[in-house]
Amino acid sequence: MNLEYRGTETIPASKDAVWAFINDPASIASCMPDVLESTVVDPRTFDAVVQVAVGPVRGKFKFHVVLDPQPGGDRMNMKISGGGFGSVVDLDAGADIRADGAGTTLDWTGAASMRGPVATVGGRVIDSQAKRVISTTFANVKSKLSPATVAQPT
Amino acid sequence: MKVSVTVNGTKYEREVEPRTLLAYFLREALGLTGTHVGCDTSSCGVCVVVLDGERAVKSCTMLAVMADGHQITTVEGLVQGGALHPLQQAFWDQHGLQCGFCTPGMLMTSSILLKQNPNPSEAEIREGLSGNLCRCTGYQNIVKAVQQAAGAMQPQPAEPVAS
Amino acid sequence: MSTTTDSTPQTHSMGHSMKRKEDPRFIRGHGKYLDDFTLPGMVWMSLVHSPYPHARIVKIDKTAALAVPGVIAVLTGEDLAAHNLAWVPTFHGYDKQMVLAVGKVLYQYQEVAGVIATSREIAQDAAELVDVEYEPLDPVTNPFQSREDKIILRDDRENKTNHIYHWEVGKREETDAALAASDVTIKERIVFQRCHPAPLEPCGILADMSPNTGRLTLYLTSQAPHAHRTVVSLVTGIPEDKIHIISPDIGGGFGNKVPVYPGYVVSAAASVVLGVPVKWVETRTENLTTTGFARDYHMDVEIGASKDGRVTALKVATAADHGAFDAAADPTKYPAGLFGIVTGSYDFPTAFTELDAYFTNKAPGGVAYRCSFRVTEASFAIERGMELLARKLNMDPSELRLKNFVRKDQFPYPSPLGFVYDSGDYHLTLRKALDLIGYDDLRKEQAEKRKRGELMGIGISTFTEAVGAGPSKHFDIMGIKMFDSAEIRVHPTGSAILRAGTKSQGQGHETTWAQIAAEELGLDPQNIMVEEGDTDTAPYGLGTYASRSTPVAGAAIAMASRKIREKARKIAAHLLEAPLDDVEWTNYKFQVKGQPDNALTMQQIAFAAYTNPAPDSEPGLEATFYYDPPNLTFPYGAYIAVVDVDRETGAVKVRRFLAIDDCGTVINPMIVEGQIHGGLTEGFAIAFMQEIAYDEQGNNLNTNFTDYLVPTSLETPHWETSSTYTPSPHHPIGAKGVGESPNVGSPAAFVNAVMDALSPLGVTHIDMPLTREKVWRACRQATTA
Amino acid sequence: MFPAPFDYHRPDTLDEALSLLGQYGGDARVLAGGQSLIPAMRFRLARPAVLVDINALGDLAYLRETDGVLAIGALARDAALESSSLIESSYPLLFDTGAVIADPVVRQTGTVVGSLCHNDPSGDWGVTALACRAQIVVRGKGGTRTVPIDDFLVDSFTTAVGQGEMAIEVRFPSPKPRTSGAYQKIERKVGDFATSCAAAQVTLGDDGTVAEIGIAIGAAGPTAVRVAGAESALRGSKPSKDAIRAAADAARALADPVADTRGSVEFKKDMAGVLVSRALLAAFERLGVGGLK
Repeated sequence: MNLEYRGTETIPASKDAVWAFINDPASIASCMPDVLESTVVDPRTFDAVVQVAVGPVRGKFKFHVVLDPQPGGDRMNMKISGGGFGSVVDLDAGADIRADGAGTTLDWTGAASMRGPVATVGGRVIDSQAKRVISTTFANVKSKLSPATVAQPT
Repeated sequence: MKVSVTVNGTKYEREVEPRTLLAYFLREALGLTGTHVGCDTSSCGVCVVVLDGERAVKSCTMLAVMADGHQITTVEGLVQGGALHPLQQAFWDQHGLQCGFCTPGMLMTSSILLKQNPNPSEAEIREGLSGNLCRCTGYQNIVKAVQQAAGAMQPQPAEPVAS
Repeated sequence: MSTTTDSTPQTHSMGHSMKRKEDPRFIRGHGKYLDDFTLPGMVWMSLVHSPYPHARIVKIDKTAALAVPGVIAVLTGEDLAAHNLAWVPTFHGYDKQMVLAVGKVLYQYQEVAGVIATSREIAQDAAELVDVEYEPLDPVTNPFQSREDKIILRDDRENKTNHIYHWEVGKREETDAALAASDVTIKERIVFQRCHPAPLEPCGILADMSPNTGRLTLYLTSQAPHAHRTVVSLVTGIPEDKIHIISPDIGGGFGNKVPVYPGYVVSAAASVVLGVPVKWVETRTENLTTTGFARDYHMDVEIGASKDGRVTALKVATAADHGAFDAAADPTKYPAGLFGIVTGSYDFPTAFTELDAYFTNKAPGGVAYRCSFRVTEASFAIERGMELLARKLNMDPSELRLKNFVRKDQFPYPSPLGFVYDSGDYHLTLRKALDLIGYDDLRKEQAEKRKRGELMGIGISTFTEAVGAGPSKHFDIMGIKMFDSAEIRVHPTGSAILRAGTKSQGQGHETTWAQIAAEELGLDPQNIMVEEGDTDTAPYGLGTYASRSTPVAGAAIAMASRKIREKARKIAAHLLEAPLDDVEWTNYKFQVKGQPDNALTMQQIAFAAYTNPAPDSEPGLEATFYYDPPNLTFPYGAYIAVVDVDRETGAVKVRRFLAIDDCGTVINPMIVEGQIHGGLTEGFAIAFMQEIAYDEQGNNLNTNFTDYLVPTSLETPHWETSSTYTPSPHHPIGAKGVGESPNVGSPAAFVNAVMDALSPLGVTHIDMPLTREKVWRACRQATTA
Repeated sequence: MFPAPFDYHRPDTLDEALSLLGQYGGDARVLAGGQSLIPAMRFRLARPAVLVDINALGDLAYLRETDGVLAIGALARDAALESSSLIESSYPLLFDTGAVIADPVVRQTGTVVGSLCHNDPSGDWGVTALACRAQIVVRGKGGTRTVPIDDFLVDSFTTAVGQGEMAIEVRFPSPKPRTSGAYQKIERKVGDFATSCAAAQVTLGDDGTVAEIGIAIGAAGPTAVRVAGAESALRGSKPSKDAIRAAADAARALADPVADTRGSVEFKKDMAGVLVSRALLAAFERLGVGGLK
């Protein structure tokens, strides 16, 4: 089954800062929700193990994430492929960024496709989970780049 | 975990994993293979047994440990004193079975149906059996069988008093 | 010329609704199905499946699975290849199929590895841990995409094409010319969707290689145990005497339990290698996603007719989706089964049909799901086509049918596509149906309702089936002729044991076979024990599917009985001290001609066969008969459905359904009626609910009973049934077979009824299943158009 | 198919259950009827480390009406509503709902509160609870709180029940005089989740206008959802064809379903409207207000 999501984040940081942030696998990995462990493979790739916990569904999904920055610095594509429960989940996410006054607007879209028992039995569960992973990731990009967060000692 | 359960009037104690499904406990730990398994989604009802004489349950959707301390009736427990239960007799009389795989579940669900509604209409029987699938009979003769059993199980009217 | 009557004769043992002899064990929960067998030391097998429909296998890592305590082995395609078992021949031997994937997977849920462990739970735990790395490939999900050959699915085959074969029968040019010359033609693409027999008992095996005897015993959910024994021997090289197949009670088959599946092969191989009994029982998901699907025919149907509604020609061109392997369960010489029955009950002057089969990234199969090979698809095509033609001619569909039926004086009727129909009276049967349902009144009611904008429909289907494969000059499977067999031994005290090469899956053979033999022998059917399914004891037969049991094995039983009777007559002559020619079988006894008081019962003869045999004959009283039918039989029927459609939600209510079947001589009316109820219910399910659909990515969307919809008692309509009786002239007892007629005939009646209901909206065709959404969409488009 | 291994506890008291839930936190799931949980575990979609089986808490198996509230305990089975004459006579919406959930065997074991806690987007009880403005009683170590249904249904399969807490009761306000309701559901067959479903409950004032109204739809978003626009289309006005049409249109506009084997977004949105309309018609009809078709 295929599912599509979209959303917008307005980030109080410069376009350059946002672009640099989303080009860094470690930064993006830090924005994914419920990451149990992540490993940066190369400057464009990281692996993450995500704890899925929604309603009755609990388990670990392994994701392989490849960043694909588009020439011009206005768009980042992300290919996330993963699996668990004998199933496969692929997420294709993309974000258009543009300067918006002092800040940056990030328009994101995500499409998830699923295969295996997860899709046919747990489709309704995974739908919300896939949406949450994508939307939370971009929401976290915003919060990590917001001054309050940036200012906080880590 | 230890499970102590009374099945068809006999008390059994067995050691099981918590994840053991009641259907497999009955079939494999107790050897009562009349209770079948036909799906993984609680859809087909070939595994229905009766819990504490009052509820029909899909035993593939119940853990054996949940039955601890309870009474279970399976299809093997329907015969009383060597005599067929009126439902068993009626399924035979009315050709209410073909391959026989759904039959135990149908019988057990019907037994609770008649307990709760001793004189059901055709529509009520069709509604009451709609948690049990049958692939062979088209249900029509099953409905007739339940009707026959309902008739047979009615309390006999008192002898008319001679005036 | 055939003779049709309104009632079947009740004789000594035939025509009686005898209660079933098999039921006492089933109603007590004492049936013994595959999963009820356990053996000491038994272990379990669980399969690993591919989530991808088309992918290269990069690597398979068994480490984690093997580390689970209780895991005995993890088998992959490479492991099987070492035993030459990675691939096995398909049903008719024209193709081969993977047992466990080698190199790449070709459909979603394809078997990739088998895990053997000490419990079912552990086997499943470990199966999850088999780590398979895939490199996904683009999938091919329908025959039209497949035939472009842009993606070649089977790199193992010499011909680099997805096209499997072309088949045709009839006169192409003559048909084209007749269509071109017709006053009126219709043409429609009619899709018979992929569906699945889904018996409630899943498929399974318990394989037991005994080191003591060197024999491999397979407890198997098998509709054809002997054929399976031969196949196992041919594939493995194990001598056939070392293979023992026991097909126990079967919880429904409907064609699903005819083929050999990878789970069987892996389990048997594991038992041979490990020396312990191995059991595998498929999950419902495995059942629906990997084992024999049915149909998936995309049929372009053209019919020509004169202005006054006389049909002139029929042409049907089909694209068949066979999935990843050509594993269709059809007789060897009939790659499209008996699709040639597509001219149906109508006297077409000429006809032509052709079919092309293609590989796709879908599960293999193509089983005869409650139908004689591909007869359901053919019947649906012609019965939908006739409905479309009636609409186009603005003619009542019953009138069009009555006008074009093969007449009873035309039997035996040679059809333009090569069959010789044995008998029937189509006019009589349809007229009886119209009369019983009150057709004229229903049409009046419909006219009233249409004035009020209500959608009511009446649908007719008058199908003819071809069953009972079949005559050995035409029919074989991997070279084995499609005869069937019976062996009867009459015991000294006049009871008997009857063994047949068939295998009941609910059809009631233990009862009906006894009735046939009892009728022929004058014995009590209660005292004839019927046994099937054990290859060590039963005579060789091709099994039970395609409505062949009564036409073939039923005939063998009658013929074996007659052989016994002939021997018994000699004993009778000896006992009656009469010349053989003076001894006749009258009133279920042997008597000296014209002397009813000078008679002996079969029971008396049986005793004598062991205690006082005729001097010139062997003692004992038994016979075996292998029956090679001279022709198929052609059961037929007239079905009428009445529906109401809720245009707001697309919901269809089947208000009435009448089925009149003619299956020739009836052995047991109760069982025949039960078969019809069941078949109608499956036809109803196919028309409205059941489908194995794949999305464009090749994902199977109907993988368990939450999405593969089996109707419950609540959705299932109340069935009205009746009969006519036209005995088959060539069958020893005149019987034709019935189990599948209702499933073959009814889908078109339902769809025709819904299309009739929607006709005021201009809707002419919707493909099955007629879901609420499809009907809603049709209503809505009509309303907005 | 078999669940992955887990630890199992069957507490004898509510306090013990809460203490176990507190102890195991997110690793624990409450097992009541188990009719959704156990199949999910068999498919290994659900892998709770610990199950806390509350079936021994027989005290929670109640269905009682007191002080203007119908209280349904956490162990009351769906079938208890079907067989209750109180529900049949006084709570038509609940009676309707109870008769179409899952299948008649599953209903003998499935629980109302468990279904609410499971919060399947296509579940039935959330829809009816919204229309009735039910409240859920949630207990934790820190005490008991009562959560309005609107706040209870947080997201798909997610409710306001926190870690270490348990929903112990659902409360339906007893209908005032001149109140009725109805439940409408489209399912492909018995036992299927809803393709679309709608609940409506209306109270008529002395003047024949709609005094109180509750309308909700299911299988139309992440959770059951109140159709506020439909409620305001009717509240304070006399029942009319136009108002019902407006309510149905509001439902169509609000519905945000997911396409699946049950149907497309387009179909499900339209069915939300059709079913809201039919639920309202049935409710009004039960109040003796006809002629609205």
